Amino acid sequence: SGTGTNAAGDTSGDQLLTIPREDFATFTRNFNPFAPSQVVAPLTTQAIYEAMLVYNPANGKATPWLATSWETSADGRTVTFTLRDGVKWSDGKPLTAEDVAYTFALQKKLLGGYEYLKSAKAEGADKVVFSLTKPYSPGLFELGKQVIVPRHVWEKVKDPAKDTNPNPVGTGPYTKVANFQSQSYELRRNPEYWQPKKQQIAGIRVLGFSGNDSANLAFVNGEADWTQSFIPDVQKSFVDKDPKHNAYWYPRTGSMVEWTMNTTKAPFDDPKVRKALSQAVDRDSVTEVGMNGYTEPADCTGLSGGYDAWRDAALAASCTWTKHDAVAAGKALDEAGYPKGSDGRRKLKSGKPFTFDISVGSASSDWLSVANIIKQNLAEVGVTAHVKSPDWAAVVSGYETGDYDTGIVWSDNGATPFQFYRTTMGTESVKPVGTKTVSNYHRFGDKKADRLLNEFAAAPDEAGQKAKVDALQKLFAEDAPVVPLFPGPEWGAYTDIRFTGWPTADNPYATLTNRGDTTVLVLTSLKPVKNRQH
Amino acid sequence: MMAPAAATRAPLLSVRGLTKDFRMGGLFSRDRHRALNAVDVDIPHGRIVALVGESGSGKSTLARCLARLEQPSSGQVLLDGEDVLRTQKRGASRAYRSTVQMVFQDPFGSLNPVHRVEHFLRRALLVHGRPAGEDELRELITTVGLTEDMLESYPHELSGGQRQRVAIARALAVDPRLVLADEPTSMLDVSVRIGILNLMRRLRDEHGISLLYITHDLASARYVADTTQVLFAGELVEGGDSLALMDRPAHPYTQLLLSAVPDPERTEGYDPVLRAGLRAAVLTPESCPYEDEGTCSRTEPVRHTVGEDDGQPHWVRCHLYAPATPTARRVLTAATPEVENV
Amino acid sequence: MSVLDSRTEPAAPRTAPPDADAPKAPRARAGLLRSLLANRKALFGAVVLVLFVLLALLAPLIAPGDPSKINSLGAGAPSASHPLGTTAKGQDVLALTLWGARSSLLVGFSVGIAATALAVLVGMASAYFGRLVDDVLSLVTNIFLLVPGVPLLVILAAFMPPGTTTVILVLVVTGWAGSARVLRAQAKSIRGKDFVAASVVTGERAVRIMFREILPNMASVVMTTLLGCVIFGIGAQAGLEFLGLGDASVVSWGTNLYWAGNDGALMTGAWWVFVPSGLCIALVAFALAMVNYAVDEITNPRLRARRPRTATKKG
Amino acid sequence: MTVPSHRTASPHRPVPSREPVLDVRNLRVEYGGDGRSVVGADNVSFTIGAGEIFGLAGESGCGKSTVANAVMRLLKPPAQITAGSILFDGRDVLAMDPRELRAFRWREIAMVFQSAMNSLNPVLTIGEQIGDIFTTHERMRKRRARARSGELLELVGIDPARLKAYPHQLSGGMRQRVVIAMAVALKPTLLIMDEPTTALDVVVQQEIMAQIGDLQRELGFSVLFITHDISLMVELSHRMGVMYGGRLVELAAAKELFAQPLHPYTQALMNAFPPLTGPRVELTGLADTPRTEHGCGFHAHCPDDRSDCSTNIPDLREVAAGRFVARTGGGAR
Amino acid sequence: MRYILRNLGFYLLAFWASITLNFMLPRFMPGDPVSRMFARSQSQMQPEQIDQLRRLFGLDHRPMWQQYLDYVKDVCTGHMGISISRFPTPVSEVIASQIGWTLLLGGTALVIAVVIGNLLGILAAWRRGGVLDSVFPPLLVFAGSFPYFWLAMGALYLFGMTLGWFPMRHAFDVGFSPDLSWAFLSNAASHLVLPALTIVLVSIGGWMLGMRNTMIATVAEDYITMAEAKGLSPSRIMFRYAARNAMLPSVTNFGMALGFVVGGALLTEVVFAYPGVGFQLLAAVQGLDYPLMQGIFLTITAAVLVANFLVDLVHVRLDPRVRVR
Ligand SMILES: Nc1ncnc2c1ncn2[C@@H]1O[C@H](COP(=O)(O)OP(=O)(O)OP(=O)(O)O)[C@@H](O)[C@H]1O
Ligand SMILES: Nc1ncnc2c1ncn2[C@@H]1O[C@H](COP(=O)(O)OP(=O)(O)OP(=O)(O)O)[C@@H](O)[C@H]1O
Ligand SMILES: [Mg+2]
Ligand SMILES: [Mg+2]
Repeated sequence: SGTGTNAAGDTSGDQLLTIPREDFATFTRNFNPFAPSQVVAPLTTQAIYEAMLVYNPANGKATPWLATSWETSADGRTVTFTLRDGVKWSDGKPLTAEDVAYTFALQKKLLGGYEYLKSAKAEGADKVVFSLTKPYSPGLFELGKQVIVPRHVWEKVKDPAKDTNPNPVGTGPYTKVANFQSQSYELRRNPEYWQPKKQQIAGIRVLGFSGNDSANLAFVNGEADWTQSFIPDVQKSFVDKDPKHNAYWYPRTGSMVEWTMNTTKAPFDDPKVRKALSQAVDRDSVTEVGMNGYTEPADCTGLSGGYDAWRDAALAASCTWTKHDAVAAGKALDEAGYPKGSDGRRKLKSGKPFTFDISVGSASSDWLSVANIIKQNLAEVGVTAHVKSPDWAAVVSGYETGDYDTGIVWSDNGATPFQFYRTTMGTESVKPVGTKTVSNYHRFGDKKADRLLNEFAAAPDEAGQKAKVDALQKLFAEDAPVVPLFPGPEWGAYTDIRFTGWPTADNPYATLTNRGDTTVLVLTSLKPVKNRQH
Repeated sequence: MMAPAAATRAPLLSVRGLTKDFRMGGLFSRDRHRALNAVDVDIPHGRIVALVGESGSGKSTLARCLARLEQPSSGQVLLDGEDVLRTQKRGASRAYRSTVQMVFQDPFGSLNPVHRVEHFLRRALLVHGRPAGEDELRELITTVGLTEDMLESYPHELSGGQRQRVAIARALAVDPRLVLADEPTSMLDVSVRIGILNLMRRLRDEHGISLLYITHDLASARYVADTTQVLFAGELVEGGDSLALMDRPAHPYTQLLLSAVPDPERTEGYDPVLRAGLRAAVLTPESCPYEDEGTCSRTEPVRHTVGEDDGQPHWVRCHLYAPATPTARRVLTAATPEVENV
Repeated sequence: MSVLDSRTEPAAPRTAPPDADAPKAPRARAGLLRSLLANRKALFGAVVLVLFVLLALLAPLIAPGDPSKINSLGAGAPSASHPLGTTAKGQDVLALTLWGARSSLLVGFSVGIAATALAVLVGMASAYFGRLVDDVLSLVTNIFLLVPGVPLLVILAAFMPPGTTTVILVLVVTGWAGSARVLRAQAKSIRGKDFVAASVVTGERAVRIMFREILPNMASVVMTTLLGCVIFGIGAQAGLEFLGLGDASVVSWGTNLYWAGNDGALMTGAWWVFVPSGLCIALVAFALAMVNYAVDEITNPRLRARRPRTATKKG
Repeated sequence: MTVPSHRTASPHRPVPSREPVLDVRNLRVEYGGDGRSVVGADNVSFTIGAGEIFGLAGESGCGKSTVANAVMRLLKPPAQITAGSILFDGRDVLAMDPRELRAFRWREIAMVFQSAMNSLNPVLTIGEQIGDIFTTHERMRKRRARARSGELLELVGIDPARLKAYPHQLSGGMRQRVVIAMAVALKPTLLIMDEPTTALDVVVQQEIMAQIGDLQRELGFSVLFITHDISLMVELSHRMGVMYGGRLVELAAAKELFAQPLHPYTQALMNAFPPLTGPRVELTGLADTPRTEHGCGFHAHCPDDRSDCSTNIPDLREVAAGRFVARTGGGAR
Repeated sequence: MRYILRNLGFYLLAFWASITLNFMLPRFMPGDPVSRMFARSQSQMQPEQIDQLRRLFGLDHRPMWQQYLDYVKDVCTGHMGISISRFPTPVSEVIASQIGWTLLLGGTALVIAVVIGNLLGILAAWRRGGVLDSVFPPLLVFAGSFPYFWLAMGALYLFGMTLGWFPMRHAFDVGFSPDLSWAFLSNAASHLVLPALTIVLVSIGGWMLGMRNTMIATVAEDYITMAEAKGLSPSRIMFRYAARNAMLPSVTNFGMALGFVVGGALLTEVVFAYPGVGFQLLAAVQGLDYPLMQGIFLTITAAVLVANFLVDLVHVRLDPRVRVR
């Protein structure tokens, strides 16, 4: 191994799957799944540690993984997972229910979360029983996707929060760390893997890059197989270079990207204004030009592409405030009491000019373009916007304390629309200005939404949940707590010169993310190309 | 042809015990270098006093202290009896400046190349609140022997001698009573030096200005100065009427200086052996002759008067000097019998 | 009784004014400017600079409207309607370059002027007052000079809120020291000249001596440091913006390059997005360097490149 | 105007032979700047005999160094020798190729430059710089060269231990003596001394000159001695020339010239040095009128109206045996 | 010796100043770095970690002077805190793993630029008006006018991507691990070519011109004329007499240039993803890893100061005149 030659064209059958990471300039040998995500080495929770189930937003299905089945009690307060038989840790010890119970205890201790989880107990060798404080159906997938760590290893670790876990023991397909350098490392096969037939590739190599630009360059140059970074004009710069082998698939299953307005400030406290401004935005142009055509306009349900099954299509088709209409938008603003002045610019009720900032983190170049397009659109209806682009930290800290006008923000994304609506309309997520919050930056809450959300959480089945989501969609369309722009595409591109078996739009067994829950599905599906003349 | 002695009046400027130490080295250095040590000089009204000495003996330092360009470490400078170092601690007053002026050695350096001649004169007049019209400028420039059209010139358009005259005109603009002239001729071509010296004499005679003429050229000191003081390693070692001093030098250092002046007219060139003897007497001990153990004690020498005291006494400070042996040769042979083969 | 020497009456009234350009080059500012215009390098530099300044000023006329306006998708090669092509977002590269000149030149010259002014003040105070003032100021200068600039720049930019003001401030903070050292040395040597002492003896006040007597003699050095600082300012701004530490919503050559990199201009073969701004930076810097070079040559004629002459006999 | 009577030469001076070692004829050097050209030396002719000390006096910028450098062929562009010839021992110096020239320099003619402060390389030790001469010209080994260098230093009265010293560690006078030691290292036929003592103290200056006198008597080389100090020159040299504005204006035996200067410029020079003895006498000196294209600078002081020399310095004329003067008029005035 | 001690004192003072600057930056700059960092990591930090950071950035409520003393003590003992972006690696370890590459890149580029630039300058000055003297200076000045990163990107795309002559990134190919084998060294060398080349290209003009100008001034000195008069051979005069003296300012500039090279290397490293401290600094900036940023800055400063001190020592060896001063 380690000939050091360019990966391009290696089809010996032992070639490594090469994944570039544009977000890691250098790697630290830290395979601790409890460490902050920007620190822990990539693929730790994808290739080394596994979860009990894998939810795939591309097709809305949950695949049993370390657990073979799960069950929610009638009162919705207990969830029981049954573990798969014969799963072993990479050190040869078997996976037990104790491991799972221990993992949740550790997770809660170290990082908190799971407020609804009272306890996780092992019941026999293969059953884990989770007791919840209240009926909470969204909890199922959350619990299921927690990666499990071996108790016998972590028990001995003195300070699990700070441990770097340099030689991880996991149940995943590729657990052996090899050739670790600051800018690259390799993961080799787990000899004890429970699906040895699915470990078809020899190993994975991760490369570090300082940004999209250099990572893309390596990828486009054929030095990597699978990327998830943003590639400008992917058709021209990547696919066209080798249309037979190169492909991309950008399912719209990412979180909804919204134009968030600080509803504690006038005039954004007025839903009419929010809707009118939304109507002024040319989403076609936003997605086509700003987002390189990688996504499509949002509708007034606010739901991202991952929730297509939940979407009320009729509602989406009927409402107007997410459809571009500058005239209507102007009229709406006139009616709301913001008439144009003699100079063609609108005035606020206070008499001041209708101007505000749109804040975007400077690193997100695509969103900056989006903001600029919105600014241009607004100019057409007599509203002046300034695009402010300090670094993300500054932007976010403004959002967090409520010290901003408007901004372009992602929203929460979960297996169900519950989390999305909870953080856009639930009052419980609203914090007063000045107090920090990590979601609901627009600081909007509606008591009606609270009720619906609680009912959703308590609903025993999907049909019951669907009814609540329908109601929530209507409420969203009415309140317009945020202005949805477009669902975030889950970028993913690959070349099948060296590996085949990629998920595609036709075979969406996973999304093309190499850092998400479904990644393990891809890793266990790929096959190396052998001995092909190139 | 000499100006009549005006020596009965109190001197215009008296220097008493003037000492100047320079700080050497950087920010935290404590090294000091003594450039002047307890210098006493009187500059009478309407007289030219020459200060001679070799390079580095502290001549310029004295001039700069008197011009208040350097702050002396200790001592007194009495102008009309007022100790200006005490009364004007933070630099010289306008009044002092209008009394004491200075002409520098290098006429190429002492005129700012970016200004016209007119500027120098006009500024000097204006700063001291004097009228600065065409007439005043014209009068000034002609006083130093230049023509009116030179007012429009830049310094680089003038010859060295002309520049030095402009510098003198600038000094005259404030109507000073004392002009410190620091080697005003040493940077000039030999052929024009004498013109400047003559100008200095004219200033004394016609305007009653006192001059401190600093030079290492004894012949020129003899030519212009009424009295001459000899500075050696920061100390005054001999002084007196110029003619008397050069005819009968009493200090070995003065003798050495005199012997070194090339003079085709000299009847008997100084004997090299004699010269070596002088040199040994004066220069061998590292910095100061007092430290030569055999002949000089470590105490300061006393001041002897040479010849008759006639108001401008010729004096010398030297351990080697014995009043009974006033001539140069006797001093030397007595003092340095063993250095003949140096 | 006095004997007037023979020069009291002017010997020969000068009929002709002396050579205006005598070998000892006139140091006056007018002289410097005149010599500059006569120098081919300086002329080239000046023409390029003036051209850029004009283009920057006329940007709203040549390329009206918002240059960063996003029009369409996909980069377009240079064509009749877009002489320099378009970026991946359909922005006209020519417009971006023209408008970019405004910010870049503005920042460059602001930094240049501010840093030089600071350096002049420090250098002058150091040289004029000497002693403790000098010791302390030159210590500070040397420390600033030694502390590596670009990392400090990056750190400062990271700590401060982004924006053009920050960029200028940060560049001045990191850029003044080198100039101050040069100016201090020059001012010190002029301070030591007798004409300064002569002004003191005349009774001039400190401020007047500094700015009327010393400063004019440093015209050429001030000019070289000014130009040097402008070069530094333009280059460093571009560097900072390229690293994403500037204000990405401002149109400048640095942000143009930042966006070019971000949009993968070179990866998609859209070299026309990448080349103009970089070339402009280089051209302006080169023009400034040429003027500088010329100033050096004029003040130090020995540096002039000699045309080899067919010497009959050589010494 | 009084010209003091003169005294005879000191008895130490050996009588030089008349055979010329150096023969400079009609030398003209131009400095071609940017389009304009300045004449550094014009139509300069003189000879120096074996063992003779020849003095060249004149104000600053009159072309003394230019002549000296031309003789050594050290002029660098923009200077150009545009006319004349320089013969050294019958050889044409101007026709030498670079290799000949390198061998010729220092072995035949050595030079002591205007200021010793600057003519020693500050970063090499004295020993290395003296040794360079031997290793280059005599192909000596380093060790031998060092020994010889030590001897040379002793010759000028400096402790050989100082070979390890750097120039800045020596006083000005010592440096000048080192340079003189270097100059006589190869026992050259002619030694050029371009104002060797201007930067020095009077006292030191006197000593250096005495030392040179001793060496000259010992080694018997000829000397081209350049200074603006006419008293010094008269004291030292056998024959001397006075230069003004790039031209020789007077050429004569030193004593004769001192006794009876013929050219007004020489007279002015003589008048510029007040005597150290005798009564104070009013001296005049020279008008500081710059020389322009319109006047030679002292034409205003010429006693007779000489319209032809107001723009041009006339050629030298022999007015008596061995006495040349650049005047159009008759003998003494 | 006195001279050296005095310089040492100065460098210590300079280092102290940069420590102080580092101490003050987060305390006096607008905004609160901890909350920004906190925002960035989106609540993935432990409360105690946050407390520690707050202390690190002086947001605790101990008196300033005490914080300052502790800070100085920490820095002097090599404790520069824990890196946030590479948690929980200590900052010193992160830097130690990368400073070598920066030294390699910066050092190589600097040495090449200095040697070639100075040689060119010497030759140009020696043959005034020759081809070297008339063609190279404007050309190199023009090359030097380009921003480092622009040339680096140009070279990257031209020689790396289009022509494929040199590797485009990293210090060595994946699969190698650093050792002293020929294969590794040659691989590392090929990775060095493009980044070093661009730095050399940008900086060489300055060296050449600087050398040319001092050389011209030196050649006009009397001791050169004297050397010529002595009949020494031209090469001996050129190197032993002229260049030896003209080099002295270059030596001092060399020290000063180190700082600039680090700066240039920073931008170049970013373009070539070269794993040096410059590259890491940018990563730290992007990751809002303030402790790492400060650590890198201090380390670079210390390195530059040490290098300058060494240069001073060399200067003392080369220039006898400063020895006594
Ligand atoms: N600013 C200064 N700092 C330190 N030392 C000084 C300073 N100025 C003069 N000195 C020292 O003081 C001494 C006297 O110097 P000064 O310039 O007064 O001598 P001088 O007699 O004028 O010499 P010269 O004939 O060369 O002009 C010298 O040893 C000199 O080195
Ligand atoms: N490199 C040069 N370029 C132009 N002109 C020059 C140059 N060197 C000398 N000259 C001119 O040549 C003339 C003679 O100069 P030279 O150096 O021979 O004078 P000098 O008699 O040696 O003067 P000094 O006594 O000052 O040494 C002067 O007018 C001078 O201006
Ligand atoms: Mg002096
Ligand atoms: Mg000369």
